[in-house]
Parts: sequence; C-alpha cells; structure tokens
Amino acid sequence: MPPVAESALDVKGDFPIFARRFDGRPLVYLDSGSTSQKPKVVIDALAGHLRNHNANVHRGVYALAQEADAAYDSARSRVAAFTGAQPETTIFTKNVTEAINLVAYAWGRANVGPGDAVLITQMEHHANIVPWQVLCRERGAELRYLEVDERGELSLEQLDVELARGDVRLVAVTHVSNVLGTIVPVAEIAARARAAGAVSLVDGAQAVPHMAVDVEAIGADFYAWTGHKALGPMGIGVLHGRREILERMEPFLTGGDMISSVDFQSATWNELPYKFEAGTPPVAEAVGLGAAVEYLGRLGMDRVRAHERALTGYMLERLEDVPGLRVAGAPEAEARGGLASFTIEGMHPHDIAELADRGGVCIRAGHHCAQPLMSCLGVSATARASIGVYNEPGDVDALVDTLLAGREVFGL
Amino acid sequence: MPPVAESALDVKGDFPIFARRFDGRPLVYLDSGSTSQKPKVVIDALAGHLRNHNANVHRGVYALAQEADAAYDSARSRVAAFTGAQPETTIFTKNVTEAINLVAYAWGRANVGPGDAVLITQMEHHANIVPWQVLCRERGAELRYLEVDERGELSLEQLDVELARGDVRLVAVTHVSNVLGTIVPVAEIAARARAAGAVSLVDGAQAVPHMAVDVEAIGADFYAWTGHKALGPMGIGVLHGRREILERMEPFLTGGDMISSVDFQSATWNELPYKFEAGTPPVAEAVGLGAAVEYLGRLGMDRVRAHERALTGYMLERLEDVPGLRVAGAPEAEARGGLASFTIEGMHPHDIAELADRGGVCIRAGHHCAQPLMSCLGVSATARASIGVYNEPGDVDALVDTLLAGREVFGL
Amino acid sequence: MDDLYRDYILDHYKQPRNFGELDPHDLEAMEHNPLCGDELGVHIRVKDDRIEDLRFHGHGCAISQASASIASEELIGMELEQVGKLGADWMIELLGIPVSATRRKCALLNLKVVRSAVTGDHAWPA
Amino acid sequence: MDDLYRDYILDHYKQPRNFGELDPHDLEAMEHNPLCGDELGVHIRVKDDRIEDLRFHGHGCAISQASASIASEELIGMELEQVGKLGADWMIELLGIPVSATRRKCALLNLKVVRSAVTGDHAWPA
Ligand SMILES: Cc1ncc(COP(=O)(O)O)c(C=O)c1O
Ligand SMILES: Cc1ncc(COP(=O)(O)O)c(C=O)c1O
Repeated sequence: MPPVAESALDVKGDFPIFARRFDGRPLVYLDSGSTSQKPKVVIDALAGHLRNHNANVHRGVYALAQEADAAYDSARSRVAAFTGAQPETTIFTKNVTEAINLVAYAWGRANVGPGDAVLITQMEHHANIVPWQVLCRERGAELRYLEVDERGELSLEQLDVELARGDVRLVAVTHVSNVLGTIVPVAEIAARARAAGAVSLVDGAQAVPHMAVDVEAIGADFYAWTGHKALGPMGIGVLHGRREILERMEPFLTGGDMISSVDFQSATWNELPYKFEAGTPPVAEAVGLGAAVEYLGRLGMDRVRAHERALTGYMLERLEDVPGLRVAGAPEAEARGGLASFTIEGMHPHDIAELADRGGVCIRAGHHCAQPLMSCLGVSATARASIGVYNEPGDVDALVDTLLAGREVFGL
Repeated sequence: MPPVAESALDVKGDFPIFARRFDGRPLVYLDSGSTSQKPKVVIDALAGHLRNHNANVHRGVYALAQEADAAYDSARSRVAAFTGAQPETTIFTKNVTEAINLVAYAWGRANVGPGDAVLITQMEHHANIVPWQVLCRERGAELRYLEVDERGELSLEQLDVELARGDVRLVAVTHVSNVLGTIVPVAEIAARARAAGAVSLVDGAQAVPHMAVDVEAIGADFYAWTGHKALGPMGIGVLHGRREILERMEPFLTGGDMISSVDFQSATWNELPYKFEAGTPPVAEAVGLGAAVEYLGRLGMDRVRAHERALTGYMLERLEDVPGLRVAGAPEAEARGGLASFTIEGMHPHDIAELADRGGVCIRAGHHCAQPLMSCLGVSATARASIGVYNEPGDVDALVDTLLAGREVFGL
Repeated sequence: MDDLYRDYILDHYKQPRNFGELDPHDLEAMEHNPLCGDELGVHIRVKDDRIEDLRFHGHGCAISQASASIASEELIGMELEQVGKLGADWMIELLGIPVSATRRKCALLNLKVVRSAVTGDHAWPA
Repeated sequence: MDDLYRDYILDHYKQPRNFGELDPHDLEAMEHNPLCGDELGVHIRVKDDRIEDLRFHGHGCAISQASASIASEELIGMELEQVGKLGADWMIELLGIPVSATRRKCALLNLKVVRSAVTGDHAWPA
C-alpha cells in the first residue's frame, strides 16, 4: 500500500527528536510547513561552534576570531551554493519576514511612489502582504492582488493585464503556497515582470527545503527564505538579491559592521553583503544552516522532492478515506509541495488538530498567516498536514487513524 | 599579588571553550566586550531545546508546540525578571542593533521632525549613532553630541544646556562605554530628559552582563541590550520599552505573529510584546538566553560586578608595567566596566593584538565601532582588553607578558 | 472518555444555547481569536441594569462554541456590574474541562466579547 | 624568529621608503581600512605613461606600512597600464610573509589606493 519506491528516504534516525515518546507514543510530526525538525548534524554543528569556535566575526585578529570568521564565511558560501547564488549577494537576516521587510523598507521606500502599484497574490503569507500594505499606505501606492483559482493557481493572463497597466513597480509572489501547496511558476512570472520593467521578489520559505531551487535560473530580483523551515536553526533567514539593485539600495538596519566609515554627521556603507548585516550576526545559526544545506545536498534535492512528492500523493489518497474531508487546492501531488490543507464537515480545524494530538500526530490548525486567502476559500481556518524529509508513509497512516478516531469522538 | 578576595569567582570550568588548547596553550580570552563565551548550561539548553522541544511557537495545538510556547514564554519571563522589567514590554530582537533601529524607525519617524534634535554622546557605538544619523537626515532633524571629557565622562551641565534648548526629542546614551569603560549615570540622564519632555534610550550592551541592571529603577523609556555579550547565544537581543510608548507606536517589522487580523488592504496589530516580533522568533536562542541570565542570577550580579571590578583594578595596575602604554578613560576601576582600551607608543593596535595572539591572548584592536570617539581621542584605533565572569588574574598576567614580549619583537 | 470533548461540551457545541441574533438589542460587540481567525459576536438586551437576554453569533471550535453556550445560561439575568468583573477563572471553572494554554483563548472568546459589549474593554479576560 | 614580524618588515615599518607628500603631483587618492579606520593616501607623478615618482602618507600597522614601503620601490617606474592589472597575489608575494585573512586588508591597502589613483577603481584588489 505505501507508495514508496527507490525515491524513498529513510532518515528519521538522523533527527534526535524522533527518539522522544509522548505518552508512550512516537512523535508523528506533520507540521514541517511551520518549522522543520533538525538533524543531529545541525544541532551538533551549532553547539560545536559555541563550544569550540565562538568569537565575534569580522574584526578579530586572534586565531579564535579567525576561526569564527572562517566558519561564518564558509556557511555563507555553502548556503549561496545550495541555491545557486553568489555569497556577496546572499544576505543573512533573522528570518524571511525580516528579508521581505528589508526589501520593503530599503528598496520600496525609494522606488515605490504615488500612483505606483505593488502586485501580490491572494495566496501570500502575511509576511509577503503586510509589509506591502504598510509601504503602499506610506507611499500612496496601490496594492493589487492576482487571483487564485479553484486549483490554487494563478492566471498568467491576469498577470499580463496587470503588468500592461504600466504602474506595477514590484511583483511579489510565493514560490510554494503554505496553504494550498501550489508550486508557482516563479521564473515565468519574474521574466514577465522584468519585461514590463517591474522588480520581482519570490518568497521561497516553502520551496527551498523541499525542491532544488536555483535562484540564478529563476531570475527574480529578490529571493527570500528562512532557515528554520530548511532543517536549520531559528534566528536566521536569507535574502538573495540582484547585485546592481543591492548596490544602488540604501541600507536597512544601520550600526556596526555595515559601515565603511562613520563620522559625527554621516557614514558610508560597507561592501555587499555586509552593507545589509548590521550588528553581530547569528554566527552559530549560520553554521547550523550551513550544516543543514550540506545535509540536504547530500540527500540530493531531487531525491528529497521525489520522496516528498510520493508521500504527498499517498497522503492525498489516504485522506479520501476520511468522510467529509475536503482538501484545498490541486488534487495531484505533482502540482504541489508536500502539504495538504483540509477541513472536515462538522469539526472545527482546532478540534481536528487537538484530536490528532491525542494520537501523537502534530498538525497545524488556523489561518496559517494567510487570512486573505482564507477569506477567498470562505473559511476562517483549515487544518494542515505538511511533510518533511523525515516523514514516512506510516506517519500518514497515523494521521488518517486519528482523523477517523476524532470523527468518532465528535459522533460523526 | 593577585587582588582576589571573597568576591573572586572561579567559573572557567563552566565554559567548555576553555578546555581548548591553541598550540598547546590555554585560551586567554580578554575580548568579552566583543562577545562573551558561553557556559555549558547555555549550550545545553539551546541544543536540548532543538533536540527535544523544537516546534514553532504561538499557534500549535499539539503538545510539542505547547512545550515550545512554554519554553519561549518562560525565557521571556526570566529575561524580563533579570533586568527588572515586565514580560509584555520585553521584546526579543536579533541584537541590540536591531533594537535601536526598531526605535529609530517605529518611534523616531513618527516623533522626530524638522527642527527637532536627537542628542547622543561622543562615546556611542555605531549602533547608537548611525540609526540617528539616518533618522535625522530623513526627518530634517539635528543630531547633537554630548562631549566626553578626559576621564571619559559626560557633563550633566551640558546635558541641561542642551535640554534647555527645547528641541530635544530623544536622548540616547550608552550605559557603559565599550571603549572607555565609563559607567554613565543613566538614571540621572533619563530623569533629566523626562523632565525636559524628551524620550530616553539606553544602550545597555556593555552593562547588563556585568552589573545588576534594573530598568524600572533606571527609568529610561527604552533600554536595549544584546544576548551574545551576556553569556547567551548570538541572534537574540532585547528591547525593554515603556508600555504607553510601545502601545502608541506603529510596528516596525510586519508579517506573521505580529498581527491581530489581516484583510486585503489593511491589518490590525497584536498585543505587546508580539506586535514588535514579526515572523518566527529565535526560540532556542531565547531559551539559551534564559539559561544565561539564570546562570548569572545564580552567581549573583553583585558578585559578578565585584569580581570584574577587582580584576579590572588589577589589570589597570599591571598595565602600568608596560612601558609606553596609555589607557584611555578614568584610571579607577570603580568608575568603569571591565575593560581597558590602550595604545602603546611605537606599535599599532593591530600589531599589539596580533602579537598578543602569539601568546594565546585574545584582545581586540580597531575602532571598536566608535569612530567618532576615536577621532576625539586623536587615534584611529586602540587595543582593548575586556573582562568576563570567567577571567582570572592569571589572564591579566598573560596579557602583560605578551605585551612585553611584543615590545621586544618590535625592538622597543 | 475524552478529557476535553466531554458529552456536555459536544452537546453545547452541536446545539448551542442562545445562539442567533437579537433585535432590537441594547449592546453588541464582535471580537475575534487571532489564533484561528474565528469571530464571535453578541447581542444583549438590558433591563434594570441586568442582562435581560443575550444571543451569540459566529462560528468557532467546539471549545469556543461550548463556552459561549454554557456561559450564556449564566449571563442571562446577571447584573451588568458583575459581568464587568468576571475573570478568566469564572469561565474556565464553568467550562469544567482542562484547557491548555493554547486553547485558553478559544474558551475565553465569549467572555471577551461580552465584556467588550458591556464595558467597552477589549482586553482578554485575565 | 617571528613569522610575520621579520626584520625587513619591521625595518620598512620603522623607516618607510617613499613616505611623505609629492607636490606637484598628477594623481592622488586616499583610502581607508574599515577594520581599523587607518587611512593611507598616495601622490603620484606621471611621465610617459609611467609612475615617475610616488609618495604614500598616512598611518597604519606594521603590515600596511611595510607593504606600502616595499611596494613603493616596485611601483616607481612601472607603466600605468601594468599598475591597473596588479592583483592581490602580486602584493602578498612581494611582502613575503604569511598574511592571515584578517590582516589581508592591511597588506592590500596600499595597492588599493594606488589602483584607485591610477584607474579610479575603489575595489579591494582581488
Ligand atoms: C555599547 C554597544 N552597543 C551596541 C553594540 C552592538 O551590539 P550587537 O552587535 O549585538 O547589535 C555593542 C557591541 O558590539 C556595544 O558594545
Ligand atoms: C510562505 C511563507 N512565507 C513566509 C513565512 C514566514 O517565515 P518566518 O516566520 O520564518 O519569517 C512562512 C512561514 O511561516 C511561509 O510559509
């Protein structure tokens, strides 16, 4: 019955948390869309850095500081290489939210004005909505939305119509929807935006951990993602930017390390990427993220995707066994990342998640930081099961069992 | 010869990094002003969280997520209690630099306008200079400086004169200078600022790890500090703010978790402190910082200060043994935090630090992110030795030995 | 039997008491749970400084709906002054099930909206 | 003997060659090392597309001063076109000591300022 083939990964043992038991039951973690669990190599890299190589970066003359510098630099190089980017245009932030805010403040305030428009989609995460609302309100610009259809897809025709209006300065889209799972054709969107003279930003939070991502090939001007969803630590995010744009931009956060020189009334800026990294960066977290992408690279992102796609297909199939359950978005695993948002007639998503937890199954319930999309779907919340490299068909079976048991508790 | 008394702490063994050897020599770490080393309890708390309790915070219904929530909340409570603050007005940022930028953007842009002034001091770190330069340029306000005298001290008379001009909206001062070591009378400054209708911000980066700090007693409107200098992880900083001001402020970073509700064109904000924490926070880092302040609390901040003051006195005394060496700032340990910035006639600070490293002694050389102060001191750089809880008189002796040996290399 | 989803909880969830609209009404409010986006509204008719009648409307999870339903039976007839003083404990005790930190807001949403209608205070009951 | 602080390095540091001002001069530039704030300037006199004469000024650590002093002896007489092509390796080899990643900018500051004067390129030599 499980769909597993050569593509199947068997890596749960690499993740210490799965040794835990909850009321004697193993952990069934189906909330990787929210945050991923961490392999031992990542925890060890992070802790090992603190134990053996901790110093501040960028300035220390002594050997220990040079180790810290080398660790931080090499983490950046690995992270950049993992996504096909250059180290100098790979900026570490604290999360993808900060990365998008960086663009909204430092690029947006200088480049979006009255009469201009920012174009996003109905399926964005709040992190890719609210910064643009704030920017547009401040600058007298308009925030417009591309619609999402029944299958969770965008219309490139609508994109063309919007771009043809000639006022769009920025197109900001998610790479993979955190609610619908939709894989968005971001390279095509970035190309059309560019042809229309608009800058593009892709929110890759749900893409980078789950499929091979080549930011060079995608060709967006900005590509942002977040470490903690990619097997890395919390406290670190990534912004890849196009060099010419980053060079023309004023900095965002200011202070130490991002300057070239400071006098009483003015300062000049450091070179890329440091111009955008003010203050002491999360060095051990960068080292941890470096270990995470190295681990993913060793697994092979194509295998990761194949594994998760197969498992998603299995999940979509198995969820059909639950009466009254409806999955939002496209029905084929091929068209989506490794997640399924669903509702069950007669049960609120919070109760679904609570009852799943009775069986040791972790799923998420709520608006998933996508309230505008929820209103399009006509619900206030959904339950969501999302997959990581460590999941197995048995996890899906456990989910379905708890859903069926939950229905019984509710007398359905 | 060593000055040690009952106050002496003997805790090097709590810090795993001191088990390392460099070319067979133990690590003599005198760069805690740059970043502190981490006790085992902090590294274990951080790694243990990732190993056993990792989940995203704020929303998860399942047991694991509730553990993560509880860990994050209790870290915030501990951190707030450590500095005499309330959890709801204790905001986690990525470092003190972000904390100050948060105030500059979110409070400053709404409250500082043409004709207004921001008042800082000549001994600020770039993190407490450049954000105000940017704000004042953008808003057409003036950035003015309180002078620092020979002893590294400010003049409260000059403060009164400046405040009497009636245009000062904000007074932003360091609590302890990272170059001169000066302990600034911040409570007095905050009180005078308030009496003059100005808001006050204190940069406590160099104070919190080294002495008992009670932000309630200090009474500043904002008090910011940084985890990595306080035995905690990198990637986490703290902003304490006055509730009424935080409540009136618009948010800074926007996105998930900081909203109450989002529709297509606008959003409303979450309650404090979440309104200022956009996106996934550094949960394990908060847990690590919680363990750090618990560790410091167990040592007792008065003992920490006594230990460091005694050691600073010893260091100031021993540095007199080095011909040509001049220490900047006040000569008494009583008046300063645990650090000494110095120059040696005939040797550049970079060379001093490089030669210190030959003896396994880590000190810092450069402008210490305080170029305006450097220009006041008439130098481009100094060497700086700075103390942490784990230092011992033998570390100071090792420093003096390497300085003397360095002079010989230079034929002095 | 399930700790949380007791029979009476599910019963109140499935057949909530005092749900609907109340027109005319003297007081009203609408509040939402930021965790899930659920909204709950209330209409209140006042007589002699007491809640003469009350109706909730909106949707939510079993905990929030059952809380509202159970509370409604206590609230009708209560003095407005007393309503203003009701705290979280009152609601949690009334509900009679162990509510986790995460679900607390679900259980307290109805009290929040009632207090908001009566006192204008939008804070979560403490 | 110390790896880094060889006799000839210290000699160049203490008695730097070609230090001072050069007036009149044809080209000049000033650059600084962001790590320590040290500044180094250069004056260059040009004849027949070559550096006829050159003087550095400013202060810095032993590595940056010795590099400037040692390089000055090679740069005088060099074709401008060739100067524009000089890379980091040239300087590091000329210096003849192992330079750590941190101190690299100290060693390359003089080449940066000379290239800046000759080509207008403010980048660090790669
Ligand atoms: C006084 C002072 N303020 C601010 C900072 C900046 O701290 P961070 O880099 O953690 O933001 C430092 C340390 O570098 C400091 O010493
Ligand atoms: C698509 C998408 N964008 C942005 C975010 C925000 O990520 P973070 O909280 O790490 O900033 C998330 C995750 O919550 C997401 O799924």
